[in-house]
Amino acid sequence: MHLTDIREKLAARPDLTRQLAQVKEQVATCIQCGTCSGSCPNAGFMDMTPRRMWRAVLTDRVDMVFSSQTFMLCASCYVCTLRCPRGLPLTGAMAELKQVAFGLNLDRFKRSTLFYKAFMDNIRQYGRVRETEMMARYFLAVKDPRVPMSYTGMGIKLMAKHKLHPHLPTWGPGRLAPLFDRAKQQER
Amino acid sequence: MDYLYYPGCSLEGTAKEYDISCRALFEALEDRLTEIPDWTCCGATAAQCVDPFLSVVLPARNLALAEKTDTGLDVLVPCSACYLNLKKARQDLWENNALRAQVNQVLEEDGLAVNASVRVRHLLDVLTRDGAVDRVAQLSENRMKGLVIAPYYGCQCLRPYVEFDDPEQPRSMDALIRATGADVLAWDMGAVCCGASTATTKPQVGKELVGRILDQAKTAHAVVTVCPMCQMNLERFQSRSVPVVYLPQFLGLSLGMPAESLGCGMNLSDIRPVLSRVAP
Amino acid sequence: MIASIQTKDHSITRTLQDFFAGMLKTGAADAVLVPSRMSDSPYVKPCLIASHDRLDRTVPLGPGFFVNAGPMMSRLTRTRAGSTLVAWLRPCEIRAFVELTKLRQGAREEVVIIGMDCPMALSRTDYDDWAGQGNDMSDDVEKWIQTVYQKPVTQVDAWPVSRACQVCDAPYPVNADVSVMLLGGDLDREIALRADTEKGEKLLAEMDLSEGQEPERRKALLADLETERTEAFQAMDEEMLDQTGSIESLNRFFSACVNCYNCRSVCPVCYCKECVFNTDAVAYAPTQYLSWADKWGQVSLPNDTVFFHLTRLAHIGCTCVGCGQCTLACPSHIPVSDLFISVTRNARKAFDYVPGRDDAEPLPLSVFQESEFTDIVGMGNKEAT
Amino acid sequence: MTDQIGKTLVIGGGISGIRASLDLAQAGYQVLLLEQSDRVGGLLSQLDTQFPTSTCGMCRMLPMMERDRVDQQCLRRGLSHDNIEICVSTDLISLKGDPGNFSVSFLSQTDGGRDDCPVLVVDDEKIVRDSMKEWLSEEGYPVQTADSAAEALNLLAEGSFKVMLTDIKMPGMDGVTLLTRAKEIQPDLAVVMMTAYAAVDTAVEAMKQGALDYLVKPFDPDAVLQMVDRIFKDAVAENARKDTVDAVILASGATFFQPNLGINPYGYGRIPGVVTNLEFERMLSHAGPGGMDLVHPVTGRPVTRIAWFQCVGSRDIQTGTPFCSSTCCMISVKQSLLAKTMYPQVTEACVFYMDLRTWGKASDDYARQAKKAGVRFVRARVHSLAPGLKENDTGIPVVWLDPSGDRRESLFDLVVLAPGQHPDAFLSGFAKDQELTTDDWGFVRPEPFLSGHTNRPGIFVCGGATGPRDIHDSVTGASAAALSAMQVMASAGRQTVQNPEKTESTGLRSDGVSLFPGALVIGGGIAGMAAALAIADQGFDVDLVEKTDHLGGNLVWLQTAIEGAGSFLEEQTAAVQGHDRIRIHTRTCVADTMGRPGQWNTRLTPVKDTAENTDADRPEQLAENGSPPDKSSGGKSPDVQVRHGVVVLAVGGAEASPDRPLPDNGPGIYTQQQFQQALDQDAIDTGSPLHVAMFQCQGSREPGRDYCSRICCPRSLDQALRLKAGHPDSRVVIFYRDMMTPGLSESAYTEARKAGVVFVPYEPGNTPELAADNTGCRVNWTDPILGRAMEMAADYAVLATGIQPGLSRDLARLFGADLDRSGFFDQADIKWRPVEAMDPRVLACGICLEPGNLALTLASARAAAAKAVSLLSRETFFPGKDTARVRSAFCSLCQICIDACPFNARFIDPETRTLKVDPLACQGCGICAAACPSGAAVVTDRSLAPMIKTIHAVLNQPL
Repeated sequence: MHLTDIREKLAARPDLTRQLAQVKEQVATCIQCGTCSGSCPNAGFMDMTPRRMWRAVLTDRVDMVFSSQTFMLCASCYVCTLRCPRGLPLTGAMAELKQVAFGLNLDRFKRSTLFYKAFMDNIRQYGRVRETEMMARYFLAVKDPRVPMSYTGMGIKLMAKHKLHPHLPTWGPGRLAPLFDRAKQQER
Repeated sequence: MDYLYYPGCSLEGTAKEYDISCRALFEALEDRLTEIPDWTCCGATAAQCVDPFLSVVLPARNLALAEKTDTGLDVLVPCSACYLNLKKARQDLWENNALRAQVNQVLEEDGLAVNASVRVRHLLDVLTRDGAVDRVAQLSENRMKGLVIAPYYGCQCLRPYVEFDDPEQPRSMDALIRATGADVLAWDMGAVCCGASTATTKPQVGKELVGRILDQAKTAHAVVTVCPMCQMNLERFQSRSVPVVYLPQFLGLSLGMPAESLGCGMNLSDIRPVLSRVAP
Repeated sequence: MIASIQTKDHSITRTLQDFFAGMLKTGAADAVLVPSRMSDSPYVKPCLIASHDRLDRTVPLGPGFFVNAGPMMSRLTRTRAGSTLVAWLRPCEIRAFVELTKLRQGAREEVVIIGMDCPMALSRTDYDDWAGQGNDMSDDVEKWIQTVYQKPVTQVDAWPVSRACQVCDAPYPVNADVSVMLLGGDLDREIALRADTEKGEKLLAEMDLSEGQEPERRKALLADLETERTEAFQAMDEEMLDQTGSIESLNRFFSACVNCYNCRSVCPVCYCKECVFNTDAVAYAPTQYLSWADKWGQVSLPNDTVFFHLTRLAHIGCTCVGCGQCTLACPSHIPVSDLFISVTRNARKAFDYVPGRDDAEPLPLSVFQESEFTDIVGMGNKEAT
Repeated sequence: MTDQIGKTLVIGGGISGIRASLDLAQAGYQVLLLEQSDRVGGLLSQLDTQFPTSTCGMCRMLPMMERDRVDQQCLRRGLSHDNIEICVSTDLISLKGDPGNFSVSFLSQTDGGRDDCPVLVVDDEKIVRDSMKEWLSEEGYPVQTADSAAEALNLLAEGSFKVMLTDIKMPGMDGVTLLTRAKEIQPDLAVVMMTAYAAVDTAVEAMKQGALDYLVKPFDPDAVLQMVDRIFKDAVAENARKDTVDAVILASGATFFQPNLGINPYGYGRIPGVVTNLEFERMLSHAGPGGMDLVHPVTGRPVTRIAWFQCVGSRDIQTGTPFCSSTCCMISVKQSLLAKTMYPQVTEACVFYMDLRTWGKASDDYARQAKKAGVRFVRARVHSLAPGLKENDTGIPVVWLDPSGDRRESLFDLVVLAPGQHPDAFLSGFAKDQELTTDDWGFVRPEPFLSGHTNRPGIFVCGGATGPRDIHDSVTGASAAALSAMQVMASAGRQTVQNPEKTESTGLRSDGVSLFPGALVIGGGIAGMAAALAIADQGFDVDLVEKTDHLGGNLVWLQTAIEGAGSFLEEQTAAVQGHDRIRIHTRTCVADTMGRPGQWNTRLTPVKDTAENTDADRPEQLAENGSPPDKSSGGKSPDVQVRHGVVVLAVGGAEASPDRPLPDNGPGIYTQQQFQQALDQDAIDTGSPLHVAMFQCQGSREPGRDYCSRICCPRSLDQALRLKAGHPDSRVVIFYRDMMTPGLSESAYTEARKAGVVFVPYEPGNTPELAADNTGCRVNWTDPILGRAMEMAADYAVLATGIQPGLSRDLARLFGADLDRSGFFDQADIKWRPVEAMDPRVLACGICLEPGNLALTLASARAAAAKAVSLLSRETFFPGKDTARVRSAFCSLCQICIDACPFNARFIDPETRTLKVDPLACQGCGICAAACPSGAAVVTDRSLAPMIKTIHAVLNQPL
């Protein structure tokens, strides 16, 4: 059921299908040596190793790819990219998988999607990131009281060090809104 | 030497002390930092995830602003994430004419244009290669003698662009630390990932990774960092109390600068052990 | 096939003499090689006898053993003679002949070898003594035979058998065509013969003998012999190590040697056509002797005494058949064979080689196996060969 | 001019250079051998042992003929031959000219060499100064460094320098100002500017002010060396020695990757227990630093746990090495086996590999021996020696992932890195100067179908300069290159050096043996044709015997598959058929032979007339080659007697039959050859999207046929790429055990992956299941990485069954040779004498010798021809002082020595009834002398005297 779900969603998005094909092309010469997975500081937290992720991509197992959280755990440390004997842009490929996953709007990535959306809205609004406001909007969007609670301790610490922006200056429709819009247009 | 300065969003918020100490240190070293006027966010991790094109446009805007100053100066970036975003955008725009044209169409209406000629450099690159080592050595009078310092580089100032240091076994901070009279901890965790932004969303990851790193630093008096994200993670996830300071804070202290002038009250970790060693 | 000869007149010697005569009469053999006395002298030597009426001086079994017949067989068989020879040999003589055939110094095709359980031997002085005890040697011989085959003995009356025999680990025929099984037999009644080869069977068939069987006690006796002799060998081995374990003691051991080279002459397997000690290699210039005397303080003459024995040891290290002739022949009473048997029996273990055991077993030095002595040839990896 | 002795320049004194030089010298030509380092032997002098003998056999390269002209000594200690002038520590300065007339100039390093070319490096960055100093010092340049322009000026004032390399951007005085000031002090100083890419403009500007050139940071060490070498050569050119040669053989070899360059993830140089395989080779050697013990280089403690890491600087884009280095797998297999068997203390010997490249006919079995000895083979690439887990008292922690993704960890005392082979600085400079065609990585690319020919006529190449090579391929290639040089010299009308024995005392000596002047080549495939042509071209008669009715062998069906092979086959066939020294006997085989080796009188007879004989490709037919013919048929054709001095076995082989029965008219199950033929005949519609499953190692590398055929993996890749090129949506899955794409063929592997071919590894015992019915094929397997059951429907299933040699034991034994355990020709030494039997007059080439592709087949054919030509160009051979002699007076003709001689070198001369020694067969081993009961067999130079002296000294020690 899940498989059909993802395949259907992909079929409806030729741009994402194309992007996934690009990822496959990027990692085509992978020889499954496992250097990436051995090097990855987060491999231990992943539900599948990066090597298995590439294998799934190469064998068109999209169901496996997008039922995994692996690419979400990539910290962009670039060690795999540095060491891959095939010189594959693995960190970039992980980021692309992330993009496809967000694009597919899958439930499992909802929280992260909301987080990044809040972040981008923040930039659109202020040009720079106002961390407090961003987190507030994120918490509102998540609609899960447990999430803000887990960040409370940190917030208090930062507050104590005067590192949070307590005031929310207003910028009308948004400081970078025109730029964002033009970019959106260009993209099409 | 003079530089254009791109602080980035973190340095306005959670990493305020990094910004403060950076500016103070360069002043003390008699180098001038000129903040890029009207700079905006580089897109951080978010842009790359949700909108690849925007992840070029956002840094490109800042590069265009830097070029617009017409000073020919290098752009100095203290935040490793911002550094990578700006650097990556510069490389991509340099190599890809079509992309550059596309981006410039977006920027045009703001009266901006990017030609990717400006050089983007990380703070550490500038400090190690532009002669700061000698000046610190002259001015510090070995003030930090007796301290053992663990240099922590993180990832994105070293990788994927190999510019000024060995990406696996970095050594560039050694000379700076020794110039203060301090000893460098012989460890090999300096380039090991702390979890970066993943630690924000998956705290258990940060906890374990940072634990591994700080375990190896237990014989050091302090860890020195060059990235707001690393600093945040190292301070936030520590179970033992290891002082973590920004490199410019540490260098500033070694020059005898007052702790307040370096934002030393804002660190989340208890850095009194470092401060007490240098108190006059 | 096992056959039996009825003992006649309580004389085993006589019985065997008739046995040989029968072969010559029937034409089963053109000649027989049997130890025989010269006129009335007590000394025996292998004699080639072609006439059935010239067998009365033969002594097929007895303590006299002054020539190993192995090399004699070599002389008789080096090229084809076109006739059938029957040879009556001690186990160590057979062994010597087998070794020589491997060196192509003889051939077995025209010979039928009859080997016997060994009657052992006496040293020359003891033999003189023994032979001089009565007027008619034949009684003493019969007594000797009756004594040595009934239980393991190391001496008969007052006379100890030679040391080589005391430690011999194969006193029974190996590689014979016919084996005469004397140990444990009721020799007063019969002698058992076993054909070990086709040739042997043919010979026994032609002699038209009755069926026999191996003496019941023979196997047990052989086992007893083996135990005793292994112990005796070990004792001798230790003695030798003690007496010759250093260059200094080795020099002392051979100090009585006068370089007569008798040991070399009687040795059945000392095979060189031209001994290196008879060549220019050891014909030194007078100045050489002086310079040695100068260097070492003294040179005993004739020189190269120990060197000679060591060379012989090296040459026959694998093939020494342990017959003890060298000791018997030594005018200086040096127990040469004690040392040779002890050293060579140990050396052979390295090649898992037993002289005389098998015609087809090649001489160790004529085959090179990379797996041998890996510590010496430096080929550490046996797997890879 | 025509009475001049032919002379060839050989560049490089490694094993390829030695082999080529010796072949030329034996054929009577002169050789000028130049070697940059201070000794010959090259990389091999650092390898203590070689597989599969696990000993060193380098001296087996020493010639079998006219042996007294060569010092019979260990080649690690040096080489000496009357016809070879060896110049070690010598640099090639220049080379110009054409075949038959090259002028060469060269300079001894001791004679105004690099130590007379001091270099000054000026940079404010210590790391730059240090690394430049290291690189240049290693090449023999005296180097001084300065961290500022001011210090540089001081040094310039104190002493003189030939070259100054200076940074541009430095605190204080900049590099351009330094340039001006330095030129004031020393006007002839060659100055090279060093700059970051951003400041290239400044560097260009500096050149206007007198700088010679510039280098862009970050530096490639090779670029730096080339630059300095160029300056050095220009400066010393006038002191150089000059000579004229007819041909040139480039055998400069390759260099090993330095693991501490680049990101150095294994901490080489940092972690004391991490060593290279060359360093380990020393440790393993009993003559090494640990003596008889295997101990840790720093702690001195016994080593019990050792790990080998493969592909360090090979198959790694990050180190600029997309290719495989061919040899490192077997070096590690050998070292692990030796460590495990020589030192019982070694409890853990573990080789980490990606593909265990046991290609070739002896390797796989050798690896099996290692497995049996307890060596552990782990298919994993260790990503790095984990940070945070430092070498401590308990050992070096090694972490890897097993295929399922589970983390594994073990402690080792030693980690042995297997660094790859890279082209060296000399090669890139030489190739550039001589305008040689190179591949993308800087190796010289030989011309197709002309093994060892470069694009420059008269300049030939062999060994590591053509890409990573093992000993076997290097030695074969070197002999082939020597043949090419001989051909150049012959066509320039050059003479050979006279045989000294012949001129001095032929009449006086009776112990010589001579050869009948002609060659018999058995097998009319491409190997046989190439060998026959090469021998005939040098002026010797050749009888070429072919069992079928046509020439060409396997190339007949392969010609379409290999680009250009069709016209090549046509040319060769025409050349053979039109050659007036070649007699072709088709539909003929060898009946029997008489005479001693070298004086063979061989009877050829027509093969029995059956329909099958026209079909060359069936193994059972080829296997019959040489077996006694059916005398009852074909009585009309008379037998032919051929007298010949050498014989070349080139009977080829064929694709092995699959060990599973192919279904009759089975839907789409093909052998690799059948599939190839179907592709070539367009019987398969590659333009439509096909599903194809290819199965490697079908019956290969398994008991029964336990060798790798070396050609099947590249062929599968070729077929897969062809399918993908035909239609990109074609789905091609290759099931493999280890992809055997050594050397530069690795790029085809990468290409196939790039094209989307899916590769699935399997282990024996876990073979994917192939089922077929009339609807098609179905494959089921478990993907080891995904851990999932997978299946595919395939239009075609292709079985790569490998090569089966077609040489019969009877035929080999007819000439005193034999088959090896796999049924190929048994070489005198698989590495060092790869194309000959123990008797050098019995040669073999092509795939009856060993499995290989067309290039290897041609190389072995030309190598065999080189040997044949060397032998045939000499009339009589005499025993040398290193061969055995017979003192007939002592000889009792017991023939023990004949039995004992492993080389069939001793025989009884029927005329004189005396024992004689065949000097070409005798190896001087002395076994005869040990076995002879009479002291009649002696080896001249092994006299009794030293032994007697020793015994005297022991026995007569003063009491």
